[in-house]
Amino acid sequence: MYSFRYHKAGSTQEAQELHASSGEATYLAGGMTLIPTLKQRLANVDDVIDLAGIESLKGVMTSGTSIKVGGMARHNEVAADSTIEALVYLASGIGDPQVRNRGTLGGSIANNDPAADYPAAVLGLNGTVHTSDRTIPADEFFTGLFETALNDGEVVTAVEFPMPSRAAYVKFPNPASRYAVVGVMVSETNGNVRVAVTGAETCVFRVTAMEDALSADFSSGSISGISIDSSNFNSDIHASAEYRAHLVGVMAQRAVSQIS
Amino acid sequence: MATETGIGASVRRTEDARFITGTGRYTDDINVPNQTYCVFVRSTHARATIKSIDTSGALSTPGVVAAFVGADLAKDEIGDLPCGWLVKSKDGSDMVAPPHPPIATERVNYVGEPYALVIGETVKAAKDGAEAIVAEFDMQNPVLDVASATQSEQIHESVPSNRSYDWELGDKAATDAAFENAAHVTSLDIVNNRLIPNAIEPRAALGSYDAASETYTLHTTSQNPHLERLVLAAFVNIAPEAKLHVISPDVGGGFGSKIFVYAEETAVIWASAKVGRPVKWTADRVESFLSDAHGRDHVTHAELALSEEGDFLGLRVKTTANMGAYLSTFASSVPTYLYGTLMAGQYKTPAIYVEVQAVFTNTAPVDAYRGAGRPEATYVVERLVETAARELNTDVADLRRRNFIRPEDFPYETPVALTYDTGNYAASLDKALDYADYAGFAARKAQSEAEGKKRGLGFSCYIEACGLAPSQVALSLGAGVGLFESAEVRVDVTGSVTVMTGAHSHGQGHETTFAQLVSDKLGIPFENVSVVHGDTRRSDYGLGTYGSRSIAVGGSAISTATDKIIAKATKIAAHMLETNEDKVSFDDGIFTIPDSNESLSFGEVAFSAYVPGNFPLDELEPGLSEKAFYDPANFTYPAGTHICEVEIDSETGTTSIVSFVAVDDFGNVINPMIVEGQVHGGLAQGIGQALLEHGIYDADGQLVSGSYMDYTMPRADDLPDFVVDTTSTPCTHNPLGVKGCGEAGAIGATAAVMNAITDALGIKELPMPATSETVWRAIQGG
Amino acid sequence: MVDVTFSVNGKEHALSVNDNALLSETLRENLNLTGTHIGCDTSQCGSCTVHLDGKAVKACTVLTAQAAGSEVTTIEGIGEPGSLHPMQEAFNEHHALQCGFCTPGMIMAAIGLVNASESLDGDAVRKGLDGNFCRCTGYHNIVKAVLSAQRNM
Amino acid sequence: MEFQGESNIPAPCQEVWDALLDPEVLKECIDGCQEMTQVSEHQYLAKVRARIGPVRTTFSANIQMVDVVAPTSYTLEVSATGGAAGFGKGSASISLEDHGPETQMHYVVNGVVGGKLAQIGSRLIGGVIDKLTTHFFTKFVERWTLQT
Repeated sequence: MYSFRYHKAGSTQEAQELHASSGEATYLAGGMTLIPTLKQRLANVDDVIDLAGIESLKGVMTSGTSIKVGGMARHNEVAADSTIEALVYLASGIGDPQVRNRGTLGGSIANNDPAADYPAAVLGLNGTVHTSDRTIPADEFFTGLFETALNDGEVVTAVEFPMPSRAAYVKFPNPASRYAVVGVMVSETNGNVRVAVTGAETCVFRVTAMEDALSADFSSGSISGISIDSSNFNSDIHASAEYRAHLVGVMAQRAVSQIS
Repeated sequence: MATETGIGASVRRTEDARFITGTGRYTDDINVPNQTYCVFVRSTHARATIKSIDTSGALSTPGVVAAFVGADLAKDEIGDLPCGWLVKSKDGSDMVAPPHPPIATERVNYVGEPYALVIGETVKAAKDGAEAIVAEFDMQNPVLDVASATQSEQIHESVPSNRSYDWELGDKAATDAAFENAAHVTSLDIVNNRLIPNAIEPRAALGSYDAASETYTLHTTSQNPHLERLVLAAFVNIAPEAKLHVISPDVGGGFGSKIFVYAEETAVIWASAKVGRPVKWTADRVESFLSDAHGRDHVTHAELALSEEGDFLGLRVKTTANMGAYLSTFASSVPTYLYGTLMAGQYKTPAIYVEVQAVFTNTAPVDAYRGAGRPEATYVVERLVETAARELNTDVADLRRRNFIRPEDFPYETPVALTYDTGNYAASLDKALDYADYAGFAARKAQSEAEGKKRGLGFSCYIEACGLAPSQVALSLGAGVGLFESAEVRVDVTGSVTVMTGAHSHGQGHETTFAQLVSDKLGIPFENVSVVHGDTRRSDYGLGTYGSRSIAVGGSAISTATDKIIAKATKIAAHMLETNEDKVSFDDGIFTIPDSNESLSFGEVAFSAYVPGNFPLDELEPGLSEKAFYDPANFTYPAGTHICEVEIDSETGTTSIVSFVAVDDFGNVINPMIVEGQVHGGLAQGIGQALLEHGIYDADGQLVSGSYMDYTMPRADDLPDFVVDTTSTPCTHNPLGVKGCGEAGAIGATAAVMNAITDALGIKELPMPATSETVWRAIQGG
Repeated sequence: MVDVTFSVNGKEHALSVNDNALLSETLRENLNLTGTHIGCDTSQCGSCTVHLDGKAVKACTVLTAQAAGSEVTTIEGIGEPGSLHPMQEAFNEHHALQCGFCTPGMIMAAIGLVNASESLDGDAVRKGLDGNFCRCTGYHNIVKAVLSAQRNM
Repeated sequence: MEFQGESNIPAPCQEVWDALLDPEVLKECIDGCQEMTQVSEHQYLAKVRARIGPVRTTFSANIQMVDVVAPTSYTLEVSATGGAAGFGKGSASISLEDHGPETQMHYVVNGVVGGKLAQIGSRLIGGVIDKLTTHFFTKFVERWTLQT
């Protein structure tokens, strides 16, 4: 690891001030991606700002119509406390138990790894991302490979998920890393259907053809014939673009079957 | 002595006490005063000429103590890393071994090859220094494809066609004739995928030079400390053996990859004298992936000739084996004497001909990995046999049974140079069939199909040759060292016993098994036996642990030394009991004169040996300590049947192992619990090869499966509960009747899994690993 | 440098460490608790698993500074010969280890798993040990040991 | 890994060509480029700060223009080293078609990554090369499209 200065922020404001005064800073949430990257000397920053001391970012709060997951809520807390079953399932399938004891929702979506699970939850459940500065709808949050709408220094404080009438997440894990080769979140909330796919492209995306078909007929049969354009799909030693496209169909149908 | 701790008892392991409390002592746990830290600078290019290396940036980095390049070692006449087994080609010529300097001097030939080292006050300083080294390379296109390597650009100046050797075994004419007369020929094209060993403890070395005594001490993660010392003395020219002290403390798994003598410990021990301070290196996992010798990596065409009735008539095998960029310590022996010789399997195939060419590519060196040649051979034979049975519409078990070497045929001389001493293959097959509920398979398959899934069953009736090795056989075939094992059994004054062995334990549980053996033979409490290994200054000599040799060779040496103890102690007891030696019997730790009341305990005799008041000093030396060097008369031949049942998700291609049965014949077993554990671990690696593991280089020679993000290590939920049992035909030629058990799981399992998957899919061939996509594509019809 | 005060195996420590020091490094190098092993760089093998405030974490992926004010428990802190933790006892009884290198992390993960669960069957144990590699045992006996230990914990 | 594409630029060919040879333009278009120094007619040294997800590391790049056929085509050969991260090597063959007031630009980009980035990040290499390529050509074309 290269040298850096470690700071533990007590508030979001303090974190942002530290960030602003640094040459180059990074926030430390769960650290599950950041610390291995630092260890490999693939990142060289001046300041690491730990968000774990900020009370307002913690916890999972449920109201009648939504649940609000703090940016620093650990995956295992979401798995234990969420009232959205699809979110419970998703959170309890991230990484491994040790990762789930450390990893956070905010860290995951701010990083926006193309194979991470949480982006599928935020986009597929139409979550609203609350930040230190504003709120960002899910559809505007994930903008590309490891890119989000967050400005430099902006902190994810929470994500609010509207309570779906039904939702399911099905993932085909990478056998080695257990990231998603393909993960599909299907939900229906107030009559609106969403199908979000992670792992397949460089960034999570929605499959509108499936959403339209499911809106008309919420059954796995209604999407079984939908072909997926794989021209922009990821292809690596674990799965070709073609296989990923096939998996999107299978995972989506399985998700729908669970809840129809 | 049939006791709770004697031979045959599942004694809980002694060594666990330190491992479960975190007090084991592995190489990286050892620190010595004034030590420095070494970081290797490794090639990121697969094939390149080194134009220049500028270490000045490193030397001016704060905390850097020294920086060296290959030329610095060459200046000190540090020798090349040798390959210890000379294989001859068909035409009688010697294999070609290119020069292998520990630190590259003129060229780099694989990604990860070290070309410089930096020594720092801290790891961080050394890493900073390493980054400040500026090297210029002239890159060339790497040679990566095994099958076309001989037609590719020449990698080493001294190796035309990139071929180390072109070897053969067996009778070509007789085999060709057998194929001409065959009613049926089954043929397969097989790729045996490259594996990366992945002992969980990364390799490490700590070298120290003591100027006062001119002695070097090397702590290192070796399966084989005496061999390490021998090579460092005789080939690398560090110092005479007597001035080299090699210690392998607790070692966190080896699986073959820690037998070899590598660049890193060579450089570290050399550098310790250079900088006048101890030098420590511990691999990162990425370094382990890049630089531990890899395993397998064969391309093979194989054919089996059968008669109308299903008798095996002949077997023809043509293999190209990937050696990687250099010949690692035992690399040349793996695809030849540990591979071709196993092609008879459990069968009476009368004519066999095997050709193997070993080629160089711009990849990490390939050497022995758990099973070493025997898994590859088993894979060829057992895939062929199963495929033949399917092609002939014969029951796969029946076809095997028909061709088995029968108990009355032993000793059985195969057409490929081995003489099997004993076995009962049908016994293992029958037992395995019972466990696997073979009769119920059709119903289970129907059930799966009703659920839209595919189900298959696969067999593997493997044999292996282990207990390496009869020295004169090995030496005549090109081995560079004798392969016997040493032992010393030292009885202490108070009757406790210290056993020194040249075998090395890195998970095998020798401290328990060997103590059981000695306590049983001497009739003394198990707790009173202490086993010492892994230290060249404490054991006379040794060849370490590999090739499932520890109990068969090392244990036999201990048994022989213990017999010598009993012989001398009996003489002492006779003197003390005032009778003749032949009147004294020894049983359960007591010397008695039968039909008398007179007896002495082992402890009393031991005491007398060291406090020789009543002792035949005119006939015997005082003390009670004996040595033995045991050279095995033959290999031992563990064999067994593995049966795997799989279920496949037709939509995704994902394979689940629903049951795995292994019935193995290891002859006599000292500790069944430990033996079963060895089988479990081997099975996991064999299944890992079939389903998950693959060392992949991309088109530029970059290792893209270079971390656990991409190299699929078997996890707990990838594997089933195993059903493991044994049959027994005791080995006929060693004093314990034991065979080896360490590799059997890895040797047998892979073929069983792939036979099961191809059965489920109704196809002939499928590349390994059978990943979900690979299987899905097969289901799609290509 | 950062000043870190934390409890390790029930004992308070006040240390000054590099800002970038990993918890695994501090345990091994400053406190000589070498039972916590390092087996990989990418936070997968689990050999370095310890408990941080009662939860299993990979000490190679936690900065020492992050552990300030916390309670850390390592393999050295759960039992010793004569008074072994039930999980240690079960690992020995069921031959759930061979080379021993993954063992401390595996035991700490297994304890974390049992503590976090109502009751576990074999499949749940296998799933729950996803964060730990063992190359020796094929996991068969580890699963047996964890199932056995949960009855005594 | 190969990527190709094409763009219509609302400017005459010569103007586009001049921009392609302008180190300041290259600097603007290369994502994270902090310095660009011309060392000879067709050779440049650059410092590029890569910020891809958690990866933040600085590469020293050597950029050479080869097969230069003014004003229609050239190939940019880039080789970059990034300390512990490894190296990147790539080429971009760019050709221009003169359509009077407009220019059609074609490009073919090849990239190779070696060292640690390849060992631990192979799944991301394609996406990253694609991203850098897209960034470059989007920025380049924006020089004209944002003005109009």
